[in-house]
Amino acid sequence: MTLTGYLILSAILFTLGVLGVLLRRNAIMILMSIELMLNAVNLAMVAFSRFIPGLDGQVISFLIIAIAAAEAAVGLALVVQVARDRQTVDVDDLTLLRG
Amino acid sequence: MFEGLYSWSAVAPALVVLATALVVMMTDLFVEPGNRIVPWLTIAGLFAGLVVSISMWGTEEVAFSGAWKIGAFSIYFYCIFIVAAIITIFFSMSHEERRGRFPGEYWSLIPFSVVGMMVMASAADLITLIIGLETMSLCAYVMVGLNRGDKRSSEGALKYFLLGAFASAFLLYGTAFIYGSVITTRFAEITVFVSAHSNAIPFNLQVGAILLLVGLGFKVAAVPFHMWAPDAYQAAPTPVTGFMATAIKAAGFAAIVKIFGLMLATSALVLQDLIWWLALLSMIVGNFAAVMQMNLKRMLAYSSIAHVGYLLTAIVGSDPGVSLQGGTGVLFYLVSYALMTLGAFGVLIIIGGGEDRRETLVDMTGLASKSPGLALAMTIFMVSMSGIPPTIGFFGKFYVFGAAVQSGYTGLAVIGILTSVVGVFYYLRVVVNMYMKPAEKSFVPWRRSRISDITLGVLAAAVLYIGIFPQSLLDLARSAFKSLF
Amino acid sequence: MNAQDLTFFGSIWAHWLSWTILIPVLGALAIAIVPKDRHTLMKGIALVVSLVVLAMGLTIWFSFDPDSAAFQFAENMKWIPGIGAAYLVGIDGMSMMLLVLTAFLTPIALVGTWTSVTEKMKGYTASILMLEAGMIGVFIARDLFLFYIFWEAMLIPMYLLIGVWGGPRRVYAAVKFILYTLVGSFLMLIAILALYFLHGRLTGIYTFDLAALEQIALPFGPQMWLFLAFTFAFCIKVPLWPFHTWLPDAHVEAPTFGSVILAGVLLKMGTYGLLRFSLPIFPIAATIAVPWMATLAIIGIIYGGLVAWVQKDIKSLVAYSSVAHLGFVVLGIFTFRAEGLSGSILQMVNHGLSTGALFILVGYIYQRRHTREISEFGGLARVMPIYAAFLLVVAFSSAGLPGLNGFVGEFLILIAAFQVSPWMAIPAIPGIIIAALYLLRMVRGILWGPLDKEENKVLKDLNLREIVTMVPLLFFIVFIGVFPKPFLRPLEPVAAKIEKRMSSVRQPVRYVIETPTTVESEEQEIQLKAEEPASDTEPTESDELHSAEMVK
Amino acid sequence: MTTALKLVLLFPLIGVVFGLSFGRRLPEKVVGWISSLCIGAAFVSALIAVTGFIGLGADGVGVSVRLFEWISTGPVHIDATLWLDQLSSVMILVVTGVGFLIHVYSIGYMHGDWGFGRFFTYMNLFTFAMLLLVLGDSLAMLFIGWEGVGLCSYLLIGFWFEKDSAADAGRKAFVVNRIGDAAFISGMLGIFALFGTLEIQEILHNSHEILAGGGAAVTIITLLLFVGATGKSAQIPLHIWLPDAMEGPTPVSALIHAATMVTAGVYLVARMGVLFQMAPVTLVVVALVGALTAIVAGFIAIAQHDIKKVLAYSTVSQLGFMFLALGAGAFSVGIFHLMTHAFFKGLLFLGAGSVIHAMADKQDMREMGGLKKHLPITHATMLIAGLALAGIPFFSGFFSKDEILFEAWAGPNGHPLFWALGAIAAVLTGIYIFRLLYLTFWGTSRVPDDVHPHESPYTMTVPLMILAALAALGGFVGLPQVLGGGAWIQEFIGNATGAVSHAVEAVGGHAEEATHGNSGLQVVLMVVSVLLALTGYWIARKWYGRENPYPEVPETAAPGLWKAMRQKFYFDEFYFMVIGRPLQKASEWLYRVFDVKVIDGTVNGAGQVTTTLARWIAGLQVGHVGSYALAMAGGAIILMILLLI
Repeated sequence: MTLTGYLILSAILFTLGVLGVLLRRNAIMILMSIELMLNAVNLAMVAFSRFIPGLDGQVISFLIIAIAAAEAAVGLALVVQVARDRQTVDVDDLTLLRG
Repeated sequence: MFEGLYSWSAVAPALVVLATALVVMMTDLFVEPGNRIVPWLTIAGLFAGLVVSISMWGTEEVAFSGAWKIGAFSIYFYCIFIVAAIITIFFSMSHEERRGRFPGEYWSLIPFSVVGMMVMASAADLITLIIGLETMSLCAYVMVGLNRGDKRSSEGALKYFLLGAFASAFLLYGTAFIYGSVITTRFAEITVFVSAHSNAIPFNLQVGAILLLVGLGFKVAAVPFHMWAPDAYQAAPTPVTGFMATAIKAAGFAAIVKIFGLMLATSALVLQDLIWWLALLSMIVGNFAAVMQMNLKRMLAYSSIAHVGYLLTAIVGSDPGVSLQGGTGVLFYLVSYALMTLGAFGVLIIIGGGEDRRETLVDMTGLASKSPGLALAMTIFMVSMSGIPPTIGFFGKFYVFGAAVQSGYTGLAVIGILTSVVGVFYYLRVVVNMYMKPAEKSFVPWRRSRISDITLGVLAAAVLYIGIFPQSLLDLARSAFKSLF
Repeated sequence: MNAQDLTFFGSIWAHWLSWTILIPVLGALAIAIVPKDRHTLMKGIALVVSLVVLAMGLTIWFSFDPDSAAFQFAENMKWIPGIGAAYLVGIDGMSMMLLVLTAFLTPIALVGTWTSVTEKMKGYTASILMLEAGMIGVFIARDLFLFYIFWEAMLIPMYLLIGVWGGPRRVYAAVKFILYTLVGSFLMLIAILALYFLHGRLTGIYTFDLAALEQIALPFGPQMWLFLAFTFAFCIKVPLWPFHTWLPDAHVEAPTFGSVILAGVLLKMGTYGLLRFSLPIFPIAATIAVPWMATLAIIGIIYGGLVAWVQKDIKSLVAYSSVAHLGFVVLGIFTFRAEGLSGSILQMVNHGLSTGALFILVGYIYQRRHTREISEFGGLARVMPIYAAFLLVVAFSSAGLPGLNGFVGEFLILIAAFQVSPWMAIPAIPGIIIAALYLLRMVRGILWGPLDKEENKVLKDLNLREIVTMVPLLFFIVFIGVFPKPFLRPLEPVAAKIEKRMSSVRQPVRYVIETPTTVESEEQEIQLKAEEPASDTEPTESDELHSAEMVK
Repeated sequence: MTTALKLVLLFPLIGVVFGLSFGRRLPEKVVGWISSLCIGAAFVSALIAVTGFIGLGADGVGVSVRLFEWISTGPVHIDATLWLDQLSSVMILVVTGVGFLIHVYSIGYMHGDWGFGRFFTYMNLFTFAMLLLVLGDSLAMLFIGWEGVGLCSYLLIGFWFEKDSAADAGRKAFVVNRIGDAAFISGMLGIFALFGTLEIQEILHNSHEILAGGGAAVTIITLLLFVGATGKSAQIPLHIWLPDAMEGPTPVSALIHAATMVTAGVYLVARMGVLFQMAPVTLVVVALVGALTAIVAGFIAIAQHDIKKVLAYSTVSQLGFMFLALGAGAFSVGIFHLMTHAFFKGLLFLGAGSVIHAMADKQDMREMGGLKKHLPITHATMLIAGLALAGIPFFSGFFSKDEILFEAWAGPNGHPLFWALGAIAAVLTGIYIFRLLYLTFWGTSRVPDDVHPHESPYTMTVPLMILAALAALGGFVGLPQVLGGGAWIQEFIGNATGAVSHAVEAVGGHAEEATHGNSGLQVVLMVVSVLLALTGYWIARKWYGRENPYPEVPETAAPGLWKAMRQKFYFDEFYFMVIGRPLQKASEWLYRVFDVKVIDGTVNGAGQVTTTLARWIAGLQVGHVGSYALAMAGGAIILMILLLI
């Protein structure tokens, strides 16, 4: 498989993630879509790393995984807080702040 | 390649602040809740970090194999971050007196996020930058949600978080593309690569640059990536809002100056035109939407979007090969913006009462007769934000629009200045309410805290003094920007 | 005495102009620390400070060399070298005149409105002094950046004066005043920047020094745009028709002090700006603009007068009359002739005196009756004969009656305009008929007619304080009318200088510049074709070289 | 002599200062007499000055006295300079002489008025301004006086300001005058543009060089000056203010609106005679306007009931005569009539004042009649004045009017048509003045029972008698050559306006003196004009010499014409309809619609657009995370697209 192939796959994954963020209404699902986007980034990183000299890309992808984990931790905590406050995690219900 | 690996002094300021954060977090476990030792300890640590930072002014050192570079630029920003953090803590203490205690971890979150910012300001590598940015952002998400029991607070935090993570993904994806086309993530090498390939920029690099723009545009709340800002600003406890509007924004601009003002500031990339649009939209949307806001925090959020527009105008006009005006202007403006915004939020914190939130325009009514000093200070901040002399806000605006005019973006400057007339309208509406309307009967007197009063006084004085004698700060900003080359 | 003189007085004298700004600022600070309810003390401080400034203004007047076009009392201090802005102040005849006018009107207006404001005295008196400092600053700054600082800084105290101590619609008026003004001056800011960089690029020197900026021959295109931006800002301030609508609102709502200063001094900043900046820096553009500016000025003269004629509120009548009067001033400025220019400057002073006096007089009866509707009065001459005498003189001064000050300026302006073209003067002449119409309508409504309102029958005539306020104004109204020479003399060098500057480019303007790409080279030809290069105003050779480089 | 000349100006000024300072504090008598004596002193000074001047030679050129430099800037240099020549000599004597008499008269007339001091202050100020007008050597000086007298006229007409009609009349006078002034200023501007100076003598001296052969410029300038003159001298179409001006106290009418101020226009034209002679078109216009005014005003005067209104229209009519003379090119004759008119019309007004005083402020002639027996002195003096006005031989008016009619036919610019028009006006003059005498003094009394007419005090009658003497005999200074006189006054004035004739001769005009040989025609015309005056008397006698003159004969004979005459030929209504009202409506429209709605509407509209836009933009922030993310993603995509383009 060529680099372009990987990149296309990565782009598709990223786009799916974006669409997920845009279309999903459940906060958890949005969070998961973002994880998908991050994984698309990882894929691109690793692919680049595979086709060009140096291992930086693979190292970076580990960093990204760490970032994803940290985000998930904070994000889920916030979701829990919202769920406790509002008894819902549907982001479309979260419109107290607007205008 | 490894010459800077062991340069501990290069990371000393960040380490001091990091240590502060850790110590504060630990201390918090052992003292009873609400003990004033915790914030004061934070302030002491931050102050130590400030001293260390200033003492390193004029030196230039590299660490972590070139992924970290400390110089005048970084130190300039360190000072902004730390001073903003210290002032925020001062205000937080008064805020606590009226609105209930912050949880203990709040005091460590601030230094933690400052560490993240410092990492961003000294990053010489995209990855370093992203790590710093994430550190900062994660702290910020949490801080926004600290108004426990307030439905808005958690809503705002979640929105901020979801969109922030979304933006991070763009940023990372952009990094991946840049890495793929330049084979490295070091700024210096990317700069070299870009100038070497200025007549044939690889497509991947261009895509990467745009994705970076999206990511960083989000962090500084540039239109159309701004929509989190009003909600998050309104949701956050007021001191946090002030902190976000100043320190976090400054950190974002540290990155933008490095990347778009310098590394990718070449006509071969069409970025200049794209940022032109962002600047334009930011100024328009920020200023216009602010007109409708009755909640002052929300108004200031939109106004901060407008100010991002002004800053981006300088970035558009930034061509380091020709003049330092753009970069210097951004650096100067960030300080001026920090001073007046912190001041404005400081006033909001002081008038903010116990049960009711007291953060709307109506709550300012008659302030002039209740508390003339506070009203005067607020007037100074509002006038400064309007960009009317003799205030620092005027000189900052003068300088950033000067950068745009100098590079031939007069049209943008004209539109910008016209939108800022709209800005004057809503800033002075605050003055109208304070001075020109009779005082509300139900105005509950508040306890004054000397710390906030002094802080506000110093801020107001600085706004005026630097407004009239801007030369020293200008020199600092210029040498800071110069140190990037 | 020179700056090296290190005696105490010598060092003060060396910074005499700066002290005229600093003293009001210090006065304002002093007021700030006065206890809240010591109203008389605050007013006293304000009065003493403004009288000190007046005394300083008079020393300036008497030690001023009226035959020199140079800037006198000049000071030059480093300020913001990073952008080439310096603390450059100095006065020529025009600045001196307006400075003295400011210093003169402030204490007068203060005494005249001594009892009209009773609340928030601290802010009121402090605003007054800050306003005075700002206005003087505008007139003495010789650095464009410094000028701009003062130009905008004095908006805030005026804004507060209108908005806090004004009438029922004060907020609307104050906001309109400041936003309208700012639209113009913000655009001017961009123009200042553009001028600054253009100058820097042409000469290599980045500076805001007016003397340097005047020297360059700007390329045609930028010259037009920059002229437009500057002039727009000044026209709003003047206010030239059709940018005048903020004025009636501001005047009607402002407290009397605000109205007096607004009409007396603030409006002059617009015309001052035209003379100081729009003309000398952009002579070609200004020459091209003559028909347009003259047309607007004439429309203003007629229109302002007609609209003033049908006003019910006295203040708004006077406000519209200002539109007409300032139309004359603008008309005179755009004659580019020495007599028109000095007539215009004199007319600025005249308008300051007579309209200032009118507002004070309106204030007197407003304070007695709390209304300004003309129809509420009538027959006041019976119960207030002294007031009637004052109002008559002032109204006729405003109407341009020969022998009083208003005529001298108007007449010089008309003479100059007629010399340029009869079409520039004749259409303005009905303005003097209309002036009689509206002023006599006002006088008729207030002073004459039966004294048929009960409230008016018990009105008291002016007290000593009020008389004392008016006497100096009346003295100068008559003095300038009878013996204008001492007032015209210091203006002559200024007028001659501007005339020379303008005539150095007058001829080649008829040139039609067709293709924008060759604008700069055409411009060069234009410059070279000017018959007699005026030694001190013509661009130096190095400027030419720089602009030549620009072309390449 | 120069000192005397300065004193002429100084004394009235002292009077003003005195009046301002003490007018309200000292007793009436003191104020009145001191003020009057100021004018008297001015008259004496004027006599000294004029004597001194004549001593230099009656045909000499004028003397100029420079006071100070008034304006000097750029190319404009205007000095405050006085100029005494034959023309101004006559004028200052008339102004101060008649002025003094009227002042003295006023002491009695204004007795008891609460504004006594104010009145004399104004009168002194007026005298000062009038003297400045006639003495100023520069058009600018002249104009200062010109407007100054206008101001005083405004103040004095509206002297009884509590009467709405008085206040309105004053305003009307000033505004109508301002229309003329505007034209005057325009003329001055033109002159300055051509000559580079406003010094009258310099202008006259250089005129035929600069305006070689006349041309449109001089015609326009002179026409503009003439419009200025019509304003001040109440000629058609700007005559409408003068009758209303009768709202002022009667001495004011006598001094300002008969003897002096209204003649300023005549003076101006005579003063600038050289220019006028170079513009034949203008002269024709002047003559026609003068003649037309004389006739129209004569008709109107016949139908007025108010004694002062009759005199007012008579003044308008007589001023028309003067302009007719000027238009015919006979400048000195115009001034001659100006002088005699000052005597007899001043006298008529003072007499009318005496009548009004006697009638307890009633002015309507329908309530008079038969006053002869109550007011013998007043009657006698007014009769003399009436005879002079009508042009009965050997009274002053006869000589001047006769000269005018003659010059209208045979003057340098004369034409038989002008004479014919003047002749009609002369008949009308006879009718209205004898009508006035019949209705007031003769016939049976119609005085209401509650009014007890009585003769006025000496302060009033003595001036009447002096003026009567002047009115009777004053004409002999201009006794024409055909009657064995030397036409001394015409010669004298001709020296001032005569420079004129000599200058004009050079460019082909007629010299004024050229006509003086035509004595045959003069005798014929003189006889005719006496017949005209007698015709007037005859008609008046036929109509009004009855037991009960009411209803008046012409009213029944031609009710339509009578009504038009009563209504002053609807000039006021016409102006109001064509100018006044439309202008007011237009101004209202400009303010209410254009200013508030259009201009300010645009300004406020900008604010509203901003608010609308703001609401719309803020409305984009709907609060859904999804939409926020969409904005971000959309932004990213648009940036990508922009990149690809």
